[in-house]
Amino acid sequence: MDKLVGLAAAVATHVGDGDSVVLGACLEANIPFAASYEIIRQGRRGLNIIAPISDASTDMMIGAGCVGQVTGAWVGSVSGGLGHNYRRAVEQGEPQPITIRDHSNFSLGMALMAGAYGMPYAPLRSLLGSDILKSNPAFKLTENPLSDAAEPVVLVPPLRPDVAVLAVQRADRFGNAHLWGNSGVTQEAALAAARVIVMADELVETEVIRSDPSRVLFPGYRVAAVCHVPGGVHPSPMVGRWRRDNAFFNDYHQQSRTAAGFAAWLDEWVLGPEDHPAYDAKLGAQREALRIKGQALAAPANYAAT
Amino acid sequence: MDKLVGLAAAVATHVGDGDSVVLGACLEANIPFAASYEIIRQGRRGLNIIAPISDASTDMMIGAGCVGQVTGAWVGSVSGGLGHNYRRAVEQGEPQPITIRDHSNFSLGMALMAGAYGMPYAPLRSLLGSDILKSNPAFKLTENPLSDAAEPVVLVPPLRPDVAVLAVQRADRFGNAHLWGNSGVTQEAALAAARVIVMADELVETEVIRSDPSRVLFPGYRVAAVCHVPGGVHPSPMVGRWRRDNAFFNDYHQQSRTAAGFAAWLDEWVLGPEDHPAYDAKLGAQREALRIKGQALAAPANYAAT
Amino acid sequence: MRRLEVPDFSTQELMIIAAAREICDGEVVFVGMRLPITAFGVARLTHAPNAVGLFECGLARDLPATETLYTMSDPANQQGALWASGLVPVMGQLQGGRVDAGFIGGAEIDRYGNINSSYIGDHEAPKVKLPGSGGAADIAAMAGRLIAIMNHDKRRLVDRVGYVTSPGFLAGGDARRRAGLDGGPSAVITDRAILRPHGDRHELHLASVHPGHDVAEVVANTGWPLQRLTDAGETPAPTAAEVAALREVDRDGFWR
Amino acid sequence: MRRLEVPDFSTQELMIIAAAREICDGEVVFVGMRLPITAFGVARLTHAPNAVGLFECGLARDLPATETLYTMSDPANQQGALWASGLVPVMGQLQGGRVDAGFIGGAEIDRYGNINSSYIGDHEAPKVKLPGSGGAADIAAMAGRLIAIMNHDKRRLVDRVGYVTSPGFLAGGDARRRAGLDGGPSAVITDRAILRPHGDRHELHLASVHPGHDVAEVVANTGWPLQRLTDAGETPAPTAAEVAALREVDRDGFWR
Repeated sequence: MDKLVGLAAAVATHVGDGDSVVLGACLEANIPFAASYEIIRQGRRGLNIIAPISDASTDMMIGAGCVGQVTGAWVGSVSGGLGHNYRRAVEQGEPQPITIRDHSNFSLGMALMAGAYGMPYAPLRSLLGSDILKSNPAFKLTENPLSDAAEPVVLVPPLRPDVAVLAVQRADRFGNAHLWGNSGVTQEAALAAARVIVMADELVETEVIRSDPSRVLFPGYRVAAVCHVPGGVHPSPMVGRWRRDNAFFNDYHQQSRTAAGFAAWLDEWVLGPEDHPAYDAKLGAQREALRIKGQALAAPANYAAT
Repeated sequence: MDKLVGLAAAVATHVGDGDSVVLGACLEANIPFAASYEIIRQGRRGLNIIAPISDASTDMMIGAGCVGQVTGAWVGSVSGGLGHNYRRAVEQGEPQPITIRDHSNFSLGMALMAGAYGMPYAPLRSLLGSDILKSNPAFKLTENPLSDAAEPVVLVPPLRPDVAVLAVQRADRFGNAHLWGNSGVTQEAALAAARVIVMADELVETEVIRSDPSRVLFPGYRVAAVCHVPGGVHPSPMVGRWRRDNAFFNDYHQQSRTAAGFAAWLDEWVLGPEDHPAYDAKLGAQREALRIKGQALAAPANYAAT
Repeated sequence: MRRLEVPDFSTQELMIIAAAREICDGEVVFVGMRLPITAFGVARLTHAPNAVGLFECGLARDLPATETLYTMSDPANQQGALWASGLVPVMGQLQGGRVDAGFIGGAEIDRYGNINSSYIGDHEAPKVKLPGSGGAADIAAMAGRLIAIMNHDKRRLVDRVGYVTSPGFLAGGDARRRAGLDGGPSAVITDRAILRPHGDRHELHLASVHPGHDVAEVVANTGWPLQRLTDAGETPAPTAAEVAALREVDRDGFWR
Repeated sequence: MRRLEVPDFSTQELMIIAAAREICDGEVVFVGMRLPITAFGVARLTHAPNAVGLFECGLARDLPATETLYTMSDPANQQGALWASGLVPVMGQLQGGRVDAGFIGGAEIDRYGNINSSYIGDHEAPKVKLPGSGGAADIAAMAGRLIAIMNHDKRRLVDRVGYVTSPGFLAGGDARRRAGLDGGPSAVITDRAILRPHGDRHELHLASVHPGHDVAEVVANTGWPLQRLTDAGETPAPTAAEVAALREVDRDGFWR
């Protein structure tokens, strides 16, 4: 089934107000910023953003008023520091209050894993002694029923997001995709989510993907939409394709110190450009400078059966 | 650290009497038969063999008297049917009685996953209603503490094997390895085991493995020994390298119908040849006929950073 | 191989086609080995072009393999697969409720669809040690519905199995629900007939008799007093399209 | 960047070298970003050639990256990695007791080594919302030992943190053990000194003062009555080999 659609159509169809959305499953790499921007443009409200570490994406969406809840371990700007919109939302309720469901990276990964594999919960040794157990009421402290000695175990309820937007190096139009480099919680998010939007840097023939099924992290039949968005992860990096735009992150971090500065930034980079190609054109030479031109190819692997 | 050693030395050093040993983590593919044979030659006793589906390997080791316990989901010959040595051991105590720790494939995978990731147990919805819960006392039936309604959950204790022997297409001498095709419980076994023996069909320079870190299922530092054993998975298949030797499996299945037939088979194929090269030479043209000569290469993946 | 009176297909071919009919288009199915994987190929070529097959060794596949498979991990099942992964991610789809149907076999099945593939006799001192569950217990417990494939005789279709490897409706009625399981058997395809669970008790009833067999013979070869569904008739003979699809999948004539 | 009296290294370089000394040969270490990852490179080039670094984004790496990293997921940290996997398999090594040490930072640390990187003030109405744990809570709970890196002032080294993101010895004594955790902080490396837990109470004590600083200054900038270990002296100055290694790792002079 051909699932290739434009990013605006994919967001319009699959991301609804109030949905829980995984954006940034690969931690600092492969963040689908083009999708975050499009969600902002379409004015989605009350989203529950799920990501272990979102770099600046979650902060932007909070500032733009799209977010009702954050289920994550870290919100800010990885190379910059504090997330200014995150602070304003939590400390001052600006542009609106948000609910935080505190996690650590591992507890979030285990929660998505539990969702992916239909586990009733994930039992964890982490978070013991941490006040995360107090500030997030979803966790439950129990004793290990298999242990004779007292052994505390934290139960993490599964996360089954409504949508996961996942950026990959390449995909075919049927939803089969290759991702390489670190994968963060990509596999778990894809298998746990009700709907998966694949954002492919390159659109390829299905034979390319089938040539290497071990590089597939989730089966194509779980994918609802495929969007071909070259450079859609900008300003985050993607190995073999794009370097991180450190200057862009720093600029965002500086401008977002004030609500007015953030509003200006948002107008310039998100609300101004009507879509990703317009954003891309605005980046211009800066974007080309980030393109990885070197080649460091994986050693060949033979899948022949005879 | 150079970890390259001969298979006999690796077995002598790392597989002790009474050890729990993963042999056959990839289900029907990539079964490290050469290691099973070597363990038989060295006369190990009282092993606890862990494998979801071992094809004929576990049956052979039982018949050879190496096994005290089987922790697995299925023992037999996948294309043949019943495991005759397994039957003799369980039904008649010949050559000796063995203990069975019944699992399903999924419960065994989850048990190794719990061992790999340090989980106190894995909570499971499978095995409910199955008598496997009765015949294996390790499982515990509980209620989900996060659910308001009654919701039974089976707790599977973690498995942390003493040794895992894992066959891969290629490895370097430091323990870094590439495996492609289905991986069964290879990753979980490698991460759960105290010691890992990698049996590489091809020995390569470390640059080959580093060229594609996403094809690495477990980090080289977890590996205790690397053995270069071309064709060591015979008679099981390995994608891109070896077809399954169906005739050999059938012959084993027929010959092992009686204890005497099995003893003759064992003499001919395991105790007779002094090592894998001798076994390989004995196979002769039969082995070459199984070699996969075609090429179906994975599409290139670029890891360049700049 | 025994031939039916109708000369165009063997009993095994009829079983394969009956199994193929159990797969709906777009479904995700644990197809296992032997007969079901051939049935899956037929279903894809006829009424279910978008069905996907899962294999517990860690594979998802849509296209039939290019040669006859002896195991699900054979290279011919890997080359061109949609997803080559591990046991846990693939079987985790079962537990996550993402698998529509599964096929399994076994040594014994009983009137409530419980299957034994572990022990004949007391499991602590069995008369026969069978190979065990493999993934069957998981598929039976967690697939949306279960299709069992069995040879039809009294030693195999028994009143109650001595050991439940793969749960069906357990003691019948709501026993399966009370044990915490959804799903359950939807069909048992034998070499003589098709049985399906009926009513609140979920007892297996005769749904259809294969061409060349009759009700009395089926009842005589069943280990409990087999009742008939009100609409029980003859299993529809394979269509020309089904036979053509099967011959395309079964290139070597393994099932003829 | 502030210079010490000793002209050959900056304070940050001294911190990096002190951190490198905490890594033993052959160890598996969660190295995180910024200062610790540089320290890891120095340790590999000097006394710990077989140490391996883990990154929660899903990487294991031994060789230093070929260029300055801004995040652990930068392409330069991926190319040539030993293992590119997911968060769960890599962080699962922590929970499995397979990680010898970990480095983390934070906004505040207290006398028992508890670290806050979540909230300043009441977490339901915080004065400052900090970014949160990331992987820090996991590393602090489950690494064999923890090395914390902090700037040394009274707002950061406090008597008790208001919110424990990453557990140290909690209320001291056996509180950490009673909570179900092994391990715990083994060193706090600041820009003025090194602190280490002491005795049964596990209270952080002064272990050494960096060259160019003195005890009174360190005590004055610590938010609890800081006690000294009996053998507390000066942090050994970097050796020529250590400085050479650092200059090799820090090609761009980021830390000079």
